[in-house]
Amino acid sequence: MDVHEYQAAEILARHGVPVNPGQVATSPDEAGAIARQFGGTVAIKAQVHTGGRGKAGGIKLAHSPDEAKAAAAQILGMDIRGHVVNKVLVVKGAEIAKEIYLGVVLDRPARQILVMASAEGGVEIEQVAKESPEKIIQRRADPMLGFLPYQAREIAFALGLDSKLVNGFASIALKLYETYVKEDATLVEINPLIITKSGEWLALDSKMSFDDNALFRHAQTEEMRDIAEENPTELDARHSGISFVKLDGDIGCIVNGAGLAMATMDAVKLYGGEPANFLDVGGGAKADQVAKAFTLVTADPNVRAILINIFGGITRGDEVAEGIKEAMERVKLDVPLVVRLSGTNAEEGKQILADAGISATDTMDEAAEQVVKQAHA
Amino acid sequence: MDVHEYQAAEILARHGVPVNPGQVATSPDEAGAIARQFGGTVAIKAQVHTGGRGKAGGIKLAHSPDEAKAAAAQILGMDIRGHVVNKVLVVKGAEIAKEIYLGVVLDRPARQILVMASAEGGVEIEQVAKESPEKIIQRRADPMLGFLPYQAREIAFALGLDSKLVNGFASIALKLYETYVKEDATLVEINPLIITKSGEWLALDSKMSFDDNALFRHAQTEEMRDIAEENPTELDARHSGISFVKLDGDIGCIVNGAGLAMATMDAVKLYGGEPANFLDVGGGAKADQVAKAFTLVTADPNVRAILINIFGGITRGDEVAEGIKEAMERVKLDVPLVVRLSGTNAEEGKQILADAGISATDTMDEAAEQVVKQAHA
Amino acid sequence: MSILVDSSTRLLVQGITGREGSFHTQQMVEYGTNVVAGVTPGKQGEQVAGVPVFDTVADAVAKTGANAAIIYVPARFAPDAIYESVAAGIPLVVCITEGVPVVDMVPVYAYVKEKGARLIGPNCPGLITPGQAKVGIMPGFIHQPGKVGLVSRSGTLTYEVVDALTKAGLGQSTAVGIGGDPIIGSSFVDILKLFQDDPETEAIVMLGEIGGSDEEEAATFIKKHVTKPMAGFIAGQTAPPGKRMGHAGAIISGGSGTAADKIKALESAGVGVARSPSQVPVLLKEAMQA
Amino acid sequence: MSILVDSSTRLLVQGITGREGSFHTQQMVEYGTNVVAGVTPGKQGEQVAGVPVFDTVADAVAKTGANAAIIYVPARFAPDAIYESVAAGIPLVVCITEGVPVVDMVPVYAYVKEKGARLIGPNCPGLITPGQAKVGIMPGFIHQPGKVGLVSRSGTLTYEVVDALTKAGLGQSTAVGIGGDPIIGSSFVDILKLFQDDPETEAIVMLGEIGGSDEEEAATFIKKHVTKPMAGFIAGQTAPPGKRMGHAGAIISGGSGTAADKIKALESAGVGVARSPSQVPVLLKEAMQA
Repeated sequence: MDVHEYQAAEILARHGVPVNPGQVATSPDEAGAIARQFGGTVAIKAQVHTGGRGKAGGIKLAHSPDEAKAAAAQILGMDIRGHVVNKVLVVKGAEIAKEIYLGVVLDRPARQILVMASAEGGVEIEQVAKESPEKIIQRRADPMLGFLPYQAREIAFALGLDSKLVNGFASIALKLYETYVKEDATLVEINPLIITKSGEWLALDSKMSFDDNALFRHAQTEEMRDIAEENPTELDARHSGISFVKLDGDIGCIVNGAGLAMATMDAVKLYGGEPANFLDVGGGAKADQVAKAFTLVTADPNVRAILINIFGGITRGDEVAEGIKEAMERVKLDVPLVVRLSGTNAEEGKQILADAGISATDTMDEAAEQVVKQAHA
Repeated sequence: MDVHEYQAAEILARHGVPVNPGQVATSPDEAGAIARQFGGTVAIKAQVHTGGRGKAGGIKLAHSPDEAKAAAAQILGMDIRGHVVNKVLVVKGAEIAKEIYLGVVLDRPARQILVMASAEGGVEIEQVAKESPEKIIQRRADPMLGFLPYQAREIAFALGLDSKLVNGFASIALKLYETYVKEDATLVEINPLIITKSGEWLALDSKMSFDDNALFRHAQTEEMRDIAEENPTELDARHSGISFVKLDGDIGCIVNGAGLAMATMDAVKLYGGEPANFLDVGGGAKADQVAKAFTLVTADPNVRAILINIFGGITRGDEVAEGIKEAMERVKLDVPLVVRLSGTNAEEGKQILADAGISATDTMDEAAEQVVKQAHA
Repeated sequence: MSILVDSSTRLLVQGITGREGSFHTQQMVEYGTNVVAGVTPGKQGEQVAGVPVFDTVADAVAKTGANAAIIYVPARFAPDAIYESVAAGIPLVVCITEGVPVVDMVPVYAYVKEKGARLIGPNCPGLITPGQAKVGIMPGFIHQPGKVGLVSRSGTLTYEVVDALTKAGLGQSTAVGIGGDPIIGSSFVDILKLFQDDPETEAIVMLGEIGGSDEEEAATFIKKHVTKPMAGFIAGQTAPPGKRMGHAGAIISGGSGTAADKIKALESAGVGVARSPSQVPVLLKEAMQA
Repeated sequence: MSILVDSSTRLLVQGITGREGSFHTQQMVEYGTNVVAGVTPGKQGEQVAGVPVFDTVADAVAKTGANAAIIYVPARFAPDAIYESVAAGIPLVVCITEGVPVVDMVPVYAYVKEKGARLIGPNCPGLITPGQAKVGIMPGFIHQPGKVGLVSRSGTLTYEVVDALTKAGLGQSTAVGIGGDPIIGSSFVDILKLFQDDPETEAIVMLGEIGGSDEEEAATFIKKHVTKPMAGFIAGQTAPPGKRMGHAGAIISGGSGTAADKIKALESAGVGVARSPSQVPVLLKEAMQA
């Protein structure tokens, strides 16, 4: 789960990281009022769950309340990479002496948490990683002891920070690590972390993502969820225990198991089609789940045919067939359906489907080939 | 550092352990008023930093406010093992179905923290340990991961608790461990931890000691310090960076280093005397420290002679001698003084002392023998 | 022979009285797995599918000599369950549970490693040595004893490929589902090592998916150490970046973890990568005849 | 020969620019110890007693090849200093600092052990191999090269006994102060093992005190494994129960940790226990002639 910049700043502040004062506005007037209250220069920043706001014109400086109002008017409602801007963050301008990148991520190959920093703050870290990886300083937290003060200092010295700034940096790095662990994040990033001209550390922009599997213990984070930022179909699917990801193609896919669902999408592509979605119905594939899956898939007007691919394991093929039959009675489909049923009691299942006038194939390849043909028929 | 039972209960409650409601009274009237407020039976418990309150009559049940007032009147002002009772804790009576002992201590040989419990609650754990050690169930917390839920359940099952009570017990044991670690305790103990007749867990009496070395990060604990419970000389010593422990003998000891200080006490005893104190002046043994040590030692009217035993290491003997000389000018001693000076520049030091009319010996044994003689002269 | 589990496996089931635990215990017993004990705190004395239930793993191990554990407890209790089994001295722990927070898995992984135990999963279907022991939730009947070792990050995709192998006359020595989470106890490399060293495994199938770099590390390992014929498949060629595909670990992030990279890595290690799961037995046979 | 430190020791001083650190660095250098580096964050480029100062231990080790560290930093920073040196691969870390919280020492102890490093202290005077290396705060001049290994929980009491040994003509191979805290990195047993195995150590002196059971464990070890002549002393025969005698670890609690018990244990292991420190050389000579 992602949160907005202003929410990330809130969480950082709660963990003792100094953040730039800011307030959220949903209208130009509000933005103007906040700018008046802060005085001086402010930045108006689009709050959307995507990167590249700067390039898209989603961040503007304003030197007066009127300018702030005008900037907010431009940004609010803007579409940035498919995300509509409903909120802007108005922050006080800061006098930047130095910009640093500081982030905490999971180092998957090492199975450890990694703290990384770069003196090239303010630019995308992926770009720095590609162009000059030696400029990224990183230390892995001990899996048991966590990230230790000496490691934070090692990063500070490797960044070439003035010795007077080392303890301040180390303290922020330790707090950022603590934020990652205590909040069950999958990413926390301050970019840029700045030193102001008066020598203070300040988190100017930050980004956070959280482990969906750990939200059960973070009610406060869950409350930060911005429904407007989520695909309504994906949200709906999650509530039914279905994994769903919207894609750009025209062939709806309903599969049991995440790996098989991906493989099914790949097979559709292999036979010349484009998948409209990733969908894992989970274990059972009972009528309720299948019916729900039909609803989710057909919510997309692009869908021109549907492929159901079920490998009956513990779930028996005959049960699955009954589920599909019943679901089709409940949800009227106006696009062709191809079913592939294999595994436990597949023959019995196919008979049930045949009796109900639904044809089923034996193999994934056959099914993928057929569904692509039918979609483009 | 020790705290009172009512303070320990406060700390436990802060960590989520269910404690018996109680309030502190410093007068019989106050105790009566609290008893009236609670209604029903209450217990009146002396708040002193020592065990054996029960046997000494420091804990009484009262069935009415008047009884409570009378009981408090009896207990307040009582002397329990040298501790005068200034406060009583008035707690609601609880209907006990079962009593458990639960404690967390340091297992020194293992260098790990140990959680221990016994179904023989309410009696002294040392006694259980001696008479039927098999009745004490213990699990060591992992030094990195801490005390884990499965370990808490293992203890619960080994205690023979009903399965319905296991999770409640485990939760309290985990919280008690957390209290130990987060509060830098050296001992936390609930005795008894009870199950009430209505099936609730309740910490009826608890005890805590804290690591003096960690008080710097526990201002809240430090504020709980009861000056009335501390030996004023020991307190005074601590403020000057001197380790001082009052003993019952008549020979004052001033030594540099804890091990040597103990050995000096032992030598006094070996030559027929009784040490009046343990005193480690620490590293320097400058005039200020020695003068302070004189003041501390002579505050005890039993002291009939003083032995200074200094092994000059990094500190030079001549410096030490100057310190002693100067201290003697500041603090007039009316008991005999024997000095033993050895190590770095001992000869120079002894000369300085001789010039000042203070005799000094070469060895600890000689010095101990002399000081005992002079004390009993 | 086989790897990790066989007829000498004495299995303990954690969470045996739960819905999943009891169902799959029944299934495993029916398959012929030697399930010797179950654990659910507070249920000691009960039985599930004829298997005695204990309050603690330590007690169950003492009384039954269990030497492998499988975990069906809910995600928030799974780390504690892993610690309990490993601390009780069980050398092989299989965690089926999906949804364990990653931050919890960091110390779990380190602990298991430090104690010299082996963890499979979490978020995995388990493993099976056909005809000997099924320690997981896979449908047993599609498997056939044989010489092909299979290792996969997925569940049903594994069944799909196993089924295809069996139908192609390629039985399996052991099939291992290592799990779809970002931190799992055993990687491709860990299992490939075992297959390479297992004299009865003659060929190896590896099924990867997008996310992380386990497949790339496997490729490096294969290049250096694997001499047995191999074939593979990578799911998620059509998956978009930045989106989690069902599995917590199946996400392309910051441009890395794509199927294309993984396919390239495997192919450069000499592993034939199938374009569709049905192709896997074909490629494997080719590799075996080469 | 000797144990732990000798003329090949390349010492790094953590907290070298502090009051204690700089004073004792000067003293150690004067004694002839090969002090190769100091560390104080932010002071890189400075020098103390001719020793170059670095910002981090890792950097200091890389540039100077330090193979031992001594710590003079304040108590609240000492655990981090220990982690830093051990993580940088230094095999011997001596922590002089007094007042480290016990709860911090629990994971420190486990970490040091897991990494295969050795910690002496905290709250100790350090150790010395006379004529070769002084890694600590003891007065060097009272020591004399020789064949007696000494291990002690105390500071000045150690000097007292070393002085008596030297005056009695008994030089020392190495004298180790293991520290007076409840949790210390090396126990009596750890050091006794080294002395027993050191061909140049011919006799051993052990100085204990009240609190804990390290002396009792040492007695058990001595009975089984120590063949060299020994003498000992236990301080605190007159200490009352429940009172901390200066050292955080010197406390008789719950009736255990008394001097009487420790003396009894050592005597039953055949170690002569002196009634006063001055008697130690006498008893040792007797043991050596027996």
